[in-house]
Amino acid sequence: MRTLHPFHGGIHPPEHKSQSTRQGIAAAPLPARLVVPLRQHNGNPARPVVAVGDHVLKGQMIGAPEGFISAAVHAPASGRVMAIEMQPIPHPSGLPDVSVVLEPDGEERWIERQAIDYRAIDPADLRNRLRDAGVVGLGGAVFPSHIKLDASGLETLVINAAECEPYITCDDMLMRERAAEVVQGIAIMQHVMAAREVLIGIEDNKPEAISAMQAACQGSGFEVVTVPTLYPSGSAKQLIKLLTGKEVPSGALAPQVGVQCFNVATAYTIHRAVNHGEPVISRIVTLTGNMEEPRNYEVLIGTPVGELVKVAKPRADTSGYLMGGPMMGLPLTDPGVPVVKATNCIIATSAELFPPPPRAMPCIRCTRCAQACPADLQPQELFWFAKAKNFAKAQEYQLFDCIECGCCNYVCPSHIPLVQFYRFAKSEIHAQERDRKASERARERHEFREFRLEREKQEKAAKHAAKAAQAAASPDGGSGDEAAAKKAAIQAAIDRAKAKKAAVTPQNVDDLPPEAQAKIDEIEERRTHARESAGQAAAVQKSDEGQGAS
Amino acid sequence: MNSPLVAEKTAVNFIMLKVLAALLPAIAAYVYFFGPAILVSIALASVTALASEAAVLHLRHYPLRVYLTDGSALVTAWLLALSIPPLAPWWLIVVGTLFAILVAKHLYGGLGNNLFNPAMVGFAALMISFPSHMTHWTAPDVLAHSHWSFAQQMDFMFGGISPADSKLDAVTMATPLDTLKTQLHLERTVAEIQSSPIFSTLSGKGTEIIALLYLLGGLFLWQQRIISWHIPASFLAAMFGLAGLFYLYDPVHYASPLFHLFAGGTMLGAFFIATDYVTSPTTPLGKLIFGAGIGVCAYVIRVLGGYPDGIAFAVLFLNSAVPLIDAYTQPRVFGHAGKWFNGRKE
Amino acid sequence: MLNALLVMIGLAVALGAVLGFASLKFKVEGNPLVEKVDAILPQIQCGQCGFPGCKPYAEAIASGKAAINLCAPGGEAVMKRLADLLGVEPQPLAAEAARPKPKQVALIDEQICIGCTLCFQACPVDAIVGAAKQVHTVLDSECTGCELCLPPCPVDCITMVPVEEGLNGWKWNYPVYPISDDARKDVEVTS
Amino acid sequence: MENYFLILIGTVFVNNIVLAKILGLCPFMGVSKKLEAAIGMGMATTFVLTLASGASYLVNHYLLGSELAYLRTLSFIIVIASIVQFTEMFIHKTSPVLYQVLGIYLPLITTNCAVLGIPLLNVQENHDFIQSLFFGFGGAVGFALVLTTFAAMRERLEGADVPLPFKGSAIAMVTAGLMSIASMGFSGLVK
Repeated sequence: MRTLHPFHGGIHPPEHKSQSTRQGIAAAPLPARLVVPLRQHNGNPARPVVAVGDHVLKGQMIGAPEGFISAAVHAPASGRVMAIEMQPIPHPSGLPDVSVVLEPDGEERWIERQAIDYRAIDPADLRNRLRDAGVVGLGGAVFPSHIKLDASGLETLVINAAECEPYITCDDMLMRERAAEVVQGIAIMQHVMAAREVLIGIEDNKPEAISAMQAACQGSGFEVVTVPTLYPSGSAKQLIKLLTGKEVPSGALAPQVGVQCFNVATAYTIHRAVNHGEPVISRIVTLTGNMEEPRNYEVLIGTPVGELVKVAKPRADTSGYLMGGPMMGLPLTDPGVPVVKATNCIIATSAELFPPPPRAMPCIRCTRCAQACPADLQPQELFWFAKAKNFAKAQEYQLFDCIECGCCNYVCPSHIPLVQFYRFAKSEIHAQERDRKASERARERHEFREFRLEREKQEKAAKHAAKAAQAAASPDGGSGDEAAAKKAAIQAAIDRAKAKKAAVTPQNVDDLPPEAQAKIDEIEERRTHARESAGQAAAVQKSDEGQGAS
Repeated sequence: MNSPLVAEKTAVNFIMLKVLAALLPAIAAYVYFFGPAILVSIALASVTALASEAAVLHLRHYPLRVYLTDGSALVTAWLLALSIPPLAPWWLIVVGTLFAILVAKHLYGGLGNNLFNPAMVGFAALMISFPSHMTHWTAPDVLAHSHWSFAQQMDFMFGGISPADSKLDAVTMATPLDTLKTQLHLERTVAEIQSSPIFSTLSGKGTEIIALLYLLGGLFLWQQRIISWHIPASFLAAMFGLAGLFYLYDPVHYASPLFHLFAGGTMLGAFFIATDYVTSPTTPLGKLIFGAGIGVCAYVIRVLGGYPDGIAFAVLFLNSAVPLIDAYTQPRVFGHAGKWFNGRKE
Repeated sequence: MLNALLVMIGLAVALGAVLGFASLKFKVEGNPLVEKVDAILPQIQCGQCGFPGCKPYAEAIASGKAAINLCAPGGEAVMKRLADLLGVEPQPLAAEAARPKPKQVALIDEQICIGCTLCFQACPVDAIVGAAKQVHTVLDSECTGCELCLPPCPVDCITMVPVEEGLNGWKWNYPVYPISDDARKDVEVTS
Repeated sequence: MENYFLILIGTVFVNNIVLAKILGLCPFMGVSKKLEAAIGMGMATTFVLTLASGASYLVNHYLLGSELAYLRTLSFIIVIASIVQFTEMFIHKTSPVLYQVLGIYLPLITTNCAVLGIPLLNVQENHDFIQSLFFGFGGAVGFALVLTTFAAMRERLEGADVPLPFKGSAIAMVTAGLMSIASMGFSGLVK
């Protein structure tokens, strides 16, 4: 039995998991329309590689990864591209984003699928293939997996199968039914990262999944670790601490302490991508909450939520839908938003299941939140600063170590929307940071401009000085016609100029005090004007000489 | 609506009601030993507190029902009433409660915003302004020279009228702490003084039972996770330790540490006053410092200082240090190396 | 009497000597505060504070010659941070600076532009590109929205367009946290 | 030894210069908005006060004696002013931000009645040189301690829902009053 290293805090919200595990995973029906957002992962959104009107095959890439932190997006079904346009996406802002709208033709014709022998190819190549297969973390953070896999000589590979949020059972059902395939996916990860040990953390409220995984892990050397049910043990850093005792340093990534953590569903998609050549075009979604037939479904990415929920028969008093769990999920404002790679659960809400919180009271500093915080923060202080918009202080108290798990909110006797305050403060600080960067750039550009103007001024001055010398050399510029006289005059002028230069130059050109520079500029100005009327040129030049010598 | 959408069944008034409930056994003992006048004091303080709170809430356009039922004003009122002498005239209670609720609580913005414990601010203000009224403690019934009926007690509280056949002096006496202090000045030893009938095994007759019941109530709050162990434990430990040192040094002139734990307001202070959420530190280390600070200051004031008991002043003194303590005792945050102080790494 | 005079003179001379020595020993070169103030200013270089750019304003603040409430683009936030840095009481924004403006960028109507180059001479951050007799264009990413290019344009072809809120710049609102029933107060809190 | 200890305890807690003697309220109210500034001010005052106590003892004892006692206040002020000036130059050189944060209050230490009050109390209570130093140091530490706790409280109050008429200095004064009440508990501790 492995010794666990409990993290601080945590809560036990009612689980509500049993209702959606009574039946196995079913396939959701093919919807009439698929809306596939191009931004389904952290990093740069994918670049569309199909045009409106194109016919695409199931699994065909429709969005190519753009840059390093990005992943591909694929057609979930064969059909026609109806539009590439702004469509509502699951995002707290409710703002739309670029999506590819597909009309499935119902034929479900696949692209040519090719399994990869992952032991035979270079890991870097394998990672690129995973990027092109659109493999991202399916636990909710949707970070492109190929980047996380880029760490070799790992001490521990942690597979996150804790699934600590209430209601959600998609990972549980996945492990119960497809444990062998999950384990094959884990084997690929272990191979790529050369991990010394593999720990699979599962909360003890999923005995069926634990025994299925234990059976599948026979002989593989992977260890299934049963962890106590405690929200948020499914948070990557908390799970790593729980299983290995190592704390991932703030602001750093797990490989720094020799650990990497993947969601169990990600392992499954890696297996599908590598051993079957299937990109990520579907995922298992728990439909639960206020529904007659809560159940897990294998759902095509892009299926509109409003259409999907019908299979689970939401009750009449359903007031809305929640994407994700009740602790960290996103209430959907528009039922038209599609299922994306991050969608693990759709909960139908009702006033009875999720009553609105009572009126918020002032914070009484009871520190229940601090006792519940899995990041060892002092939520009451963070709230105090965020409320007063004292963002600098909030940052000093390590606001950015908050994982927004909602534990503080859950236990607050004053019913303060704490997490909202942290989200607000974080986004304000990010905005300030953006502004600061912008102003930094503006300052640089402004300073460069000042430098440029100064340089141009000096160049101009230098040019004028040269011109002055030239003008001195030809006192009567363009008007002379008596060649001999002119030549003599020129010679005389050259001599004069040379003499003058010898006397004057060191003082005037080498280091110019600003006043002198201004004076010269002024004179230059006058002279350019003067030269236009050739007759006055000589007189002007004379005065110039007089001044120049002074 | 935003996540999280679920919450524990809890509320501010649940907490406050549990605090009030934990006081009940001690109040029952109080009635047994000192007569039912204390109930009138508590009721008067409660009414004053609620009425003044309602007035402020109304002025500030705050919802009356929400804040009057939060129970915090009641806790303040009860603690104040339990801290002042049981036969205190009605205006003393009213003035103290008004000062506590209006100045200490609502000038700062009401619930959750005050820096000082309102009940103790009220108590200290009364102690400074009306010292003679604040030191007239009724003797426990078992010791009193004469007994006033409930009606007579009410006459005194509301009219200042003593019964014809007995003066106030007949029903009051110095508290054990007070007796100890004044008698020690008369060059008597602790042992001699404690042989007087007002003393019992632990501290004073009657008062020690009440102190024990405060302790019991406090343990109930701890068991209910309303309060953490840090403040009471460090408070009592510091007082016990300091009193023990003095006792070991000179047992003739310093009372035993056990006496100090059960005398005066120690138990009430340790479990009900010092543990007030709003005015105590939030970090575990801060709580320990805070509790120990109160223990030390209270002992120093009650034994070496000018006032008979030091709990209120010690609590207020340490209240003022709470923001500073909080700022410098922030615990290590997940994923950070070492402790950090006020935003800077150590 | 003489004693008194001698004592006072002696004191004056001795202390004067100490201070004189200190003033040489602890002489301060420049004012490092300017950099700190400048770092807070938004660097829009709009000159609405009455100083020709952010740096001069920073210098004026650091030397105590200018109030901290003159920066219009920075608004309340910058004023508060300045107050924080300098340890002075926050002040309400000066009247000219108090109008909050949405973030905006200049847009040149290429149908009208005659390529006179006057606007890019006015641009403090070189965000307008083009050459004489050619249509000019504003670099959106560099434009600070200072409006300094508007007045010089002889054909009024420059307009300011607000920057639309996108997913990258989106911010959470101040949470709904009603403590009082006072409608006015809630508005103040949520705004 | 016990004597010095009692002086320290007495000046820090019992006869606290701010809470019991109500001296030095100007910097107490002025430089308590930020904890950092308060700590700086506390240290500056500690430095100045200790030095001023010692220097004024020397001036009083060796220069003035009893015959020139009428020059006491005058010469103390000169000595203190010079020490403050010296400190100001020193801080300006070593910590410009602290210099800016202390702002007007640094020169104001000169007129901080605490700084004049302590040397005068020293004379009044016939302290010897070491006692004067301890008295000055203790008084200053008491001042610094109260100033820091007060600053931390005011930082907390920033976020408090204080009614509008009491916001800012008003509630700070109330707080100072309540702190004073709290410190009255120590009265009678040291004669």
